[in-house]
Amino acid sequence: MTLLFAAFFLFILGALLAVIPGRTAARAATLLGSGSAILGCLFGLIAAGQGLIAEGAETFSLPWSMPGGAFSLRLDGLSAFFLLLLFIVGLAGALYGAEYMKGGRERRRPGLHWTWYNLLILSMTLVVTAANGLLFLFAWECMSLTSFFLVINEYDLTEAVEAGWTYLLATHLGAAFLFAFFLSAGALSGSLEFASFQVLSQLTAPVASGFFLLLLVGFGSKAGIFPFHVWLPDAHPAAPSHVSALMSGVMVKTAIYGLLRLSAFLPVGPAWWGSLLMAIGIIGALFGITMAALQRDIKRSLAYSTVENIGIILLALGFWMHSRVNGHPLAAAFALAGGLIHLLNHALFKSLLFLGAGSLMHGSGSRNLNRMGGLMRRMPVTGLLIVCGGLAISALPPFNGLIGEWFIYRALLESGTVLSGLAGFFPLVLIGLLALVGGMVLIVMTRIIGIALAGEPRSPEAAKAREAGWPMGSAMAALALLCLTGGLMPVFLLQVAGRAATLIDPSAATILAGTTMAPWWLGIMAILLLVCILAAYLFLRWRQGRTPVPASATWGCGFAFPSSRMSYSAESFTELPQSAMFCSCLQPSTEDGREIGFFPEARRFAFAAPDPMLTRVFKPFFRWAAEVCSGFRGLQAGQLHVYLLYIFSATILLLVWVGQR
Amino acid sequence: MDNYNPANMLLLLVILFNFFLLGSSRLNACIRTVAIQGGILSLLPLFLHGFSGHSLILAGGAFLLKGIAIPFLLLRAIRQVHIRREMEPLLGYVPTLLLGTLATAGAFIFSDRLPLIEIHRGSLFIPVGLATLATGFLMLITRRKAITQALGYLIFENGVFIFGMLLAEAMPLMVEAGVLLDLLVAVFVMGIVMHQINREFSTMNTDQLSSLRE
Amino acid sequence: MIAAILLLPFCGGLAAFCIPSDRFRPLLLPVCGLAHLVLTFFVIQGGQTAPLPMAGNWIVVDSFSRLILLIVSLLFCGCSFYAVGYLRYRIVWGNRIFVSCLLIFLAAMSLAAVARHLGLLWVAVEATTVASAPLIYYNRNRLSIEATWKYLILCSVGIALAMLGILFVAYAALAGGAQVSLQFDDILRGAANYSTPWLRAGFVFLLVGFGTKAGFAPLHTWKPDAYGEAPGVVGALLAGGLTSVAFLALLRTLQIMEAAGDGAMAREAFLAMGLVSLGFAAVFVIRQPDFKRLLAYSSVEHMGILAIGVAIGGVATFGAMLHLLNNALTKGVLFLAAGNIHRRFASKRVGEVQGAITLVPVSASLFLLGFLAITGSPPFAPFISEFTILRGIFTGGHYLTGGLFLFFLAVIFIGMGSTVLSVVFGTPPERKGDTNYRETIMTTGTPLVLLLIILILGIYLPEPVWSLVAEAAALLEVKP
Amino acid sequence: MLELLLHLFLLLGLSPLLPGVIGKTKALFAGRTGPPFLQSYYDIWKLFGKGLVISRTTTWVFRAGPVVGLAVPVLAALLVPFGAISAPLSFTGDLIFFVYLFGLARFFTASAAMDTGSSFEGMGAAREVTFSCLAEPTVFFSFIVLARLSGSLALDTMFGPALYTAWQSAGPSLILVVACLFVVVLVENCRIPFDDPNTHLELTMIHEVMVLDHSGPDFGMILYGAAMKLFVLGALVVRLVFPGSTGNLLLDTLLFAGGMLLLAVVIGLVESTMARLRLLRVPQLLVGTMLLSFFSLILLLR
Repeated sequence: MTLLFAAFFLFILGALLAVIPGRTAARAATLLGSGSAILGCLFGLIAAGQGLIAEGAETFSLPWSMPGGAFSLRLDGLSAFFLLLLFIVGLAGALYGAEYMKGGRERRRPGLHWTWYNLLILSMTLVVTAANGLLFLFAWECMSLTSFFLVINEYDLTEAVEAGWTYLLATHLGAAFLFAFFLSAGALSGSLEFASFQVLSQLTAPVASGFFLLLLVGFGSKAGIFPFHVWLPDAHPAAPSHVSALMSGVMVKTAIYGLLRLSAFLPVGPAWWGSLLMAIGIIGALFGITMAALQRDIKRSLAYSTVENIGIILLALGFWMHSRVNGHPLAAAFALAGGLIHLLNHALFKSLLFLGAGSLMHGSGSRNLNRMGGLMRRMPVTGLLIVCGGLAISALPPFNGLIGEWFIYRALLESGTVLSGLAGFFPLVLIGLLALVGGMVLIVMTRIIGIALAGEPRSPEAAKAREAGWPMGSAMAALALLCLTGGLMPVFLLQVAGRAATLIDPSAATILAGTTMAPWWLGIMAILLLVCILAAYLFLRWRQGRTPVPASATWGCGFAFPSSRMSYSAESFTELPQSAMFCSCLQPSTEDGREIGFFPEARRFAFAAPDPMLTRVFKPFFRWAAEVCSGFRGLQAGQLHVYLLYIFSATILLLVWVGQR
Repeated sequence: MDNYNPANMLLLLVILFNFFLLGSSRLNACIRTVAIQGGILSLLPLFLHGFSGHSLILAGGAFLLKGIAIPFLLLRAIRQVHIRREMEPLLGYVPTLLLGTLATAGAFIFSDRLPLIEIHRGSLFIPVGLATLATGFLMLITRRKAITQALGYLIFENGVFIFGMLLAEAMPLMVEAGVLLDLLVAVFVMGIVMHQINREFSTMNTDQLSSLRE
Repeated sequence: MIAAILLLPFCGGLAAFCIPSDRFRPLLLPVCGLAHLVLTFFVIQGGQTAPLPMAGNWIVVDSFSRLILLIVSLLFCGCSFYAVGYLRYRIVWGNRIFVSCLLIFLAAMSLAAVARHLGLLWVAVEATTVASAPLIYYNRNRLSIEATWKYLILCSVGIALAMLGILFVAYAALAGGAQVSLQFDDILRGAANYSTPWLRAGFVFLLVGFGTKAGFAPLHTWKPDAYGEAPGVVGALLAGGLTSVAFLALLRTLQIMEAAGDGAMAREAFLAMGLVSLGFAAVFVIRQPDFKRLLAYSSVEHMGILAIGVAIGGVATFGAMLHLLNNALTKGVLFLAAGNIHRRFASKRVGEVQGAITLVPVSASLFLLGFLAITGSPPFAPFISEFTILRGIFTGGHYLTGGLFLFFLAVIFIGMGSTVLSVVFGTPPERKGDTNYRETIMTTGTPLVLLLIILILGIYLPEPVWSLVAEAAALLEVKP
Repeated sequence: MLELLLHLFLLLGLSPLLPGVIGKTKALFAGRTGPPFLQSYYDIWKLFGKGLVISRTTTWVFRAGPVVGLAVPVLAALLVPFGAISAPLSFTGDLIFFVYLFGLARFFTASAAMDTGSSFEGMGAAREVTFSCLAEPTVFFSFIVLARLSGSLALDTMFGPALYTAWQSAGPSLILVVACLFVVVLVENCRIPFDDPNTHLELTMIHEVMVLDHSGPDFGMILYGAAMKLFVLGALVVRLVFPGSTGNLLLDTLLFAGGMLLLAVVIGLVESTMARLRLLRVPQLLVGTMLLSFFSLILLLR
């Protein structure tokens, strides 16, 4: 705990120091800001590790001069689990940003940026350790605000501000539901201390369901679960890459933390809670990955894949709730483990990918896949690391992505192969859909790698791309290494998840502690795979011999001068899946100039895949509501006589009302 | 009962003046009427509480302000701004009169229902006060000119003053003085603003004053 | 001491009227402001409720008075410094009336804060109206005239109704056979056996009368015009100081009703008023093209919040008292920053004001932060007070009210946000730099300090403030 | 240990035979003599001896394609029983690993194809990933059917002796599963009707077009890897069709080898009797198969 406070102190220090140098000494500001963030994260990592190893919970309480509030913290397995991924990603982000903020448009005021960054990490730390309702909300809102300021880092771009506003709107509206939850809970339990929330476990099912729904909507808007994901694809590209990494890797997960932590106080709910989560999850996963396949903006694509992964996590957790109620402890345990492990993994590889995308943007100067290309030759390290990230996120061995999904599949199979009738039906459908999602992830990742890294450069900037410096590279390398480690030694992942599970579902935790074989096998298989690949490689070297390999132009099937304009573009890569699989509501809007008359003149081809939820549901609704409000404008028509009439009629009304009583 | 008669006479006069104000179309006449009404009201305390020092000072002060100072201000205001001397009603005179009559009748009926204390039973103070309030209200919302709104406000104040008569002992002298002073200053400021309005818009018609709106 | 608090600004006002030089007259403001603040601190420290010797016991300092005095004095002191910087830009207009009216306005507000006699209270409140009218009229254009006129008429009529209410209260005493007096302690003592109908009627008139001044919907109609047309500094004083004073009068009314054992009815009325105000504000904030009128509606909203807090009672009362302070200070930040932006762009329409952050970075940032603060986001103080009010609501089991409250707050956040962001960000219009205004420490210092104060209050509530607020809240809970 | 060696021997030794057999069958149907059975052995051997040329555009990803393409089937083969010869490696839930293992191979083949920057190979990659994405649920559903029947989540047991009894209890759904898996074999190995291995019109090809730029040992490894992939996936179908076990290792091996050859013949039959589907019909057929496999599952669920 003391280490944690040291981390707090460092973050605050960094936040204050970073602004002092001001605009002039950008370098100094970056040094101070990122340095303190890195140090703080290191301290925090140790603290988190201790929290994971230590049995039981460490609590700390300090009176706070706020009505109803107390500065009470609690560091137990669950908190430590989330702290772990927070500090890992925060550390990598800070290291990465130290160089990233030097170049490009972000140059202008790194000081302020680092203030927000430190404060964001600080508030997230508070969120996952807070043990008091007021403190939690306080930290939660601070987290939203700081991340909002990070999103509008380039506030002279209209789309950045719009993205930030959408984000602030979504999270603020969600927070209203959280307010409702905490206030009602506080009213029922008489105090805002989490300790006193135990009373909630005596609630009747309907009331508890109400609470649960409040939590779901409140946290869902932050986690970006399906209908409330609309802010995500806009906010992530707007923010600097390491911030996108932190947001999509960790901040989104804090909502899952809140859901787990607070729903643990509620009584074990009816099965439909789990079913609801599962439905939302799988819909979100399918929707997210479909949209991800349609984006030509690399960060938008990654953001949508975050939606997909959150969907998978939600699916796992929902299945955990569902089968816990229906009495399948084994399936429940595996589902919970799968969800938690996937959550951790996603934090790792998604931030890795975002950082990589940032480096690619650094190199090619654009977020548009069609402006990249051929970067693997020019930025070999980054390219390699991105491929690692791509393998991990596609759940391919020998990386960590598979482990989480393996447990989720395993849970679904466990109950799917035993149950019969309708009960067994749903898990099996879910397996099929999950497999479909997995296949589409592969499409998305091969698309990103194939279009952005492979082939010929598609723009002059991309042709001149340079490899990023060591801070960015090392940050990514560290994450990639963690991904590989997770894949080779799944035991660690399982143990960590087990520690986190102890609080929310002890029985599951004991089961997980009992399952030792599976992770070992997965690890062994991964190692075997590496061995096979190595063997094949050596064989190839042997056959190839010492002679240098002659290089020539790509075989253009008889066409002598293939240019990058001819090679497959980001859109054409997904044309087949589009026409074959996607439902019409997700089809992108293309302004197509392809029909050729007798005398074809110049035509343009425009392509846009906006979010259907945003453009077809939310925006129209808000517009309508604003119209309705504007209808009342007539009440304030500027006529003094009318205003006087208001006063007198109000008096008369009140007099009548008083007379009635 | 009988020691109220002179007071009641005066109050009836007040009502008559109310009707005149609602019906008249001449601005000067209205101002003068308000002046007279104020003067009459300022005599009430003498009849009500005898010639005690308190009531004397009160009556004197009220007379000075309501009867002389304020009307003087208003007259000066309209003399400075050369405006047409009509009332320019939003609502015609006849309908206003009808409304006024209804209101007065209503006031009389309603005031019999009120849980008054013994000595005030049957006295005209309450109904007349209510009627005057209603008159002021009507003046405020049915007349266009800024100055007529000021007049309406004055009549409204008169109505309040009549109520005040009932419990002059509750109102210490200083407070009464303060009230009257405030009234004076308010009207003074109103006069200035009217002047400005006229200078800017070259009319005192408040229809111009509706550009601030949603 | 108290006499000094009242006389100092009054004499200052007279002196300001006499000083010939437009250049040096404004310097009187900070002097008086600081002195007033110091005196206020002494009064709060002294904590004596002893009546002022000469004026009978008409002027007494109780917990409400302390709170309101603190608010008014703090805000005024800040604004006085700002005003110096502001008037430097408006030197051509001359400022004799402006300065002296400001000081007299302060005197009137202080008097209202410490008045212990309903009549005196009334006089003081009416005096604030009269003193502030010229301030609103400062810009001397058609719109400001219109605003002033409306303000004058509406508030005067409202105040007249309040007078009627006072008389009714007195008559209630008469009818109830109690000792007829408007001295507040006498009323509280005797209220128990006042005649109920008259008292209730009186309450209604008082509520409407002072409510007009405080700006409850639908009595708020003067607010957008006055706040929109007045200079930023005046807007700050009106929205922060005057409304608080008017709310004090309402609190006194509520005290009387409590003492008469009729509190429930009064609280219901407050609750209704508050909800209506929230609703009105929510409707008019959406797509509000004028960012000063926007602030006016936000002020209506917060009057509603205060009313609800007081109506709910319990913890919420504490929250309301705290919110009185927070709201005043935050409004100060917002209006002063908005004033700067207005100066810079010579417009307050959203279409014409854009990208303020590039032209007036400090003011724009303050405006943005102030918006976040007023909409109740941590780490600013309004978050705490609004949350406390909400806690009171939910603890009291008024779940429907709480739901509506949250809903309206969310709507207002959306409305304000879209306007504020489009003002602050974006690219400034072409014809920028056509005004002579540049940011100086004089005009940005005050809102900065105020923001710091609410930031600190939002993170840590010092014991003195706590006790001050708690005592004020206690006055509403215990019936004398 | 013996099993491991036997597995590797069968896999490495026998797999190149299958393309030969298929080719021969097709040739017979076409009335030609066709290439010898051992043609693919010759090809692979020759290619391993050749030097190689690579495109200037490419990077290590391009070289990684063949390597992974060769390594994956070998590892996958160790999870699958060859006939009655049980798998050397087996653990609960290895079917998931099995499926994602082939995903890995696909990932690298597609990336390698994209790495050349040629539009044709990009097209091939896009088609490959799309079709396999549609095939994956089918595989899972078929596996689930077997898992339900055998009550185990390990491939070895799923394709174990339990099948024999399962044929009596749940014959219909098993027939469906066999059909589905056969389709999967065809699509995963790019046979007609999904792809035409030996057309030379690049636009119509999927797998072949992806490897246009590979040459020498690289290409040899690709051919070898493809053959092994066919072998491994085919082994599943064969095991389903011949669930029994004679108890004698030698007999079992022969039986299995015979089964594999028969499968090759059947594939050749299909290839020579059917025409290649239009590209946009392919997804429909795949979705149809998916539903078929799901239906076979429904049969068990009720």
